[in-house]
Amino acid sequence: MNGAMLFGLVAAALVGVGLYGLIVNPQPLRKILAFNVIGSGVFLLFGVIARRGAAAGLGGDPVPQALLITGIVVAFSATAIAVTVLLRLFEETGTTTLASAVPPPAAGPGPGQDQAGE
Amino acid sequence: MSSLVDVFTYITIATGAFFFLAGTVGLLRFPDTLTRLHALTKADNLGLGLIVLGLLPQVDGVMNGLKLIAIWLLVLLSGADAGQLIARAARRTMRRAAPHREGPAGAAGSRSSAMEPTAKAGGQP
Amino acid sequence: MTDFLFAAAGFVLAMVAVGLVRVLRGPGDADRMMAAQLLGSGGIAALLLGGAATGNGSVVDVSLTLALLAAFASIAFVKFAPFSADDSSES
Amino acid sequence: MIVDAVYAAPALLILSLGIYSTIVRDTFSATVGFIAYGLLLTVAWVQLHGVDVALTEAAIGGGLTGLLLVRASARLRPTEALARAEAPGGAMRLLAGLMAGGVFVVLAIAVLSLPDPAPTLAPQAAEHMASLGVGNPITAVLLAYRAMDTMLEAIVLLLALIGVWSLAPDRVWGGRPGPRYNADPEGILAFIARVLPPVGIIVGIYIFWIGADHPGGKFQGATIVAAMWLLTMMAGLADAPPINRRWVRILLVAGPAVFVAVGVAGALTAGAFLGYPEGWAKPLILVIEFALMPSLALTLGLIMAGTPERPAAP
Repeated sequence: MNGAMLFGLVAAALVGVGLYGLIVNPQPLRKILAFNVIGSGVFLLFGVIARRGAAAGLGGDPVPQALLITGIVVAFSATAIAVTVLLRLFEETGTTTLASAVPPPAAGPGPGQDQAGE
Repeated sequence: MSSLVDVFTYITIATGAFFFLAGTVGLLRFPDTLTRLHALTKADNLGLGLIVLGLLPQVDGVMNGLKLIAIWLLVLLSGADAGQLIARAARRTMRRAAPHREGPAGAAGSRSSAMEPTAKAGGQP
Repeated sequence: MTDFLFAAAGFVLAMVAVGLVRVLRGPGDADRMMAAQLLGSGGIAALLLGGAATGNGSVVDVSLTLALLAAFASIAFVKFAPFSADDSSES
Repeated sequence: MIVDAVYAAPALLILSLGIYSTIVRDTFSATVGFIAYGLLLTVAWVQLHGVDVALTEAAIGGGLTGLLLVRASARLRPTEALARAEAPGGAMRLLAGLMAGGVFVVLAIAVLSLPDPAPTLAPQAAEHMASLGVGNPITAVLLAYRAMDTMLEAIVLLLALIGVWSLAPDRVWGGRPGPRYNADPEGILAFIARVLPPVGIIVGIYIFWIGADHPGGKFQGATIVAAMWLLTMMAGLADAPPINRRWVRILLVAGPAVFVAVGVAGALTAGAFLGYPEGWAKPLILVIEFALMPSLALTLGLIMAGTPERPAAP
């Protein structure tokens, strides 16, 4: 049971680390990564709770484990959408800044140039 | 009988672990990307192979044994290919970083031109 | 036997950890991409050893999935990375 | 002693990699760190006795997410310098650090004070497994007691795909997703894309098949199959279909539609939406799984293939 507790503490730390990254990293892709770190921290915490619920010959409580599988798939689809939105923003404007004063698309390296390398 | 099998397992797994050590030492000691990649793909895959070999007598059922062998073959296949692809990317990067060193003799130049025909020949199987 | 298998798993994991520290320091992207390879072989070895130690047969299926997909990130890297010259982002 | 140290190693490695991919300067390095982090999470799930979760993490975290993130970070590299200029100052960092630390402390206290005989639903889940005829408790939960979640999950994936598609510019709506990849002239990628998929499809179907009685199931299997499809696309051996093709649309909705139909039938015969009539649980679960698997594989593959970029020329 002690090992599961260690994972619980690591999970709590990961949520904190991800939150820090979400706030201080200006690059949106880094924010998506940080959000996934928070998410996996929460999942890990859930996994610890499932492990603690081991009973009836099962290694863990199957109900939270089943919810975890659903959660991982849903987190993946949210990540996929976020990344796609980000890439489309970059294609349209040539930048990914989230600042309110967006520089006009003409300034900076145009998106066409970056796409040419594909 | 079973103790003899266990001795076999001890020896092969210990040897496999040694190759992981060798791979990591190579990763730490080798001077450039290509040699480090070499250390990683060769030593670690051999280490995994030996560990799989050592575990074979310990698993129950033929199916699990076959799956273990399949795992090793898959890692070999994808590891070798990914290693090859990463090496090409690294070489392209090196050439782009130092294009002027390509022609004239010199330490870096002679090495990259020596590698040129080998890689070309390997490229078209 | 169980202790030996656990010790071997721990040893391989330690090697993977040391290798990860080296590989993630770069200097180039290609060096960093080796992290996935490292875990592809080392992580699978540790999983198999741990699974054998605890007698959990299903771990083999997890390893099989990892073995199949471990090369994916590397392939994506080669297909998409613009090959930054010397990684000027690092000092 | 040895066992404890070995047990703790992955947890500490995961934490280190999480910190690394949060604080490292270069985005590509962060991405690679995160991929390694995902692969190690698989080990953690095995340690926590969640082999089903480990399989999901291996398939989605090890395969699809890595591909998605490496692709994006490579393409967004030109924005690095600009983003770095926007980095917040020291006061902001300090504040964020304090807040993150506070969240950690609160969560850690919550973890340490979890109730001691832990509440569990495992006995209830195990008790009814026999009546379902399914040997894997996770599958039993996913398709019997929490079937609504699983159905909505399949629909969420479909919605995500619609979201990805809807980002297409008007002129290529209905077209083919992503760029057309050239066949690799150097041959290695084409080689692996010919050798790996047959093996991968068998493994995917195997993982799907054993899901009834052992760890495995449709999501994990479908992810593996989708990954193999993506491999042949990246190698230039196959092309993504135009998204306005009728067969694509039908195959996408077939799985969720069967699920909903079984649910409605349950409402009529067993008195509850998604209820199974006595003795019919196992065959109906199989019908749902078989119908969902191809739909899920196609949905996952098309989400990864991305927004339509080329007109649907025949």
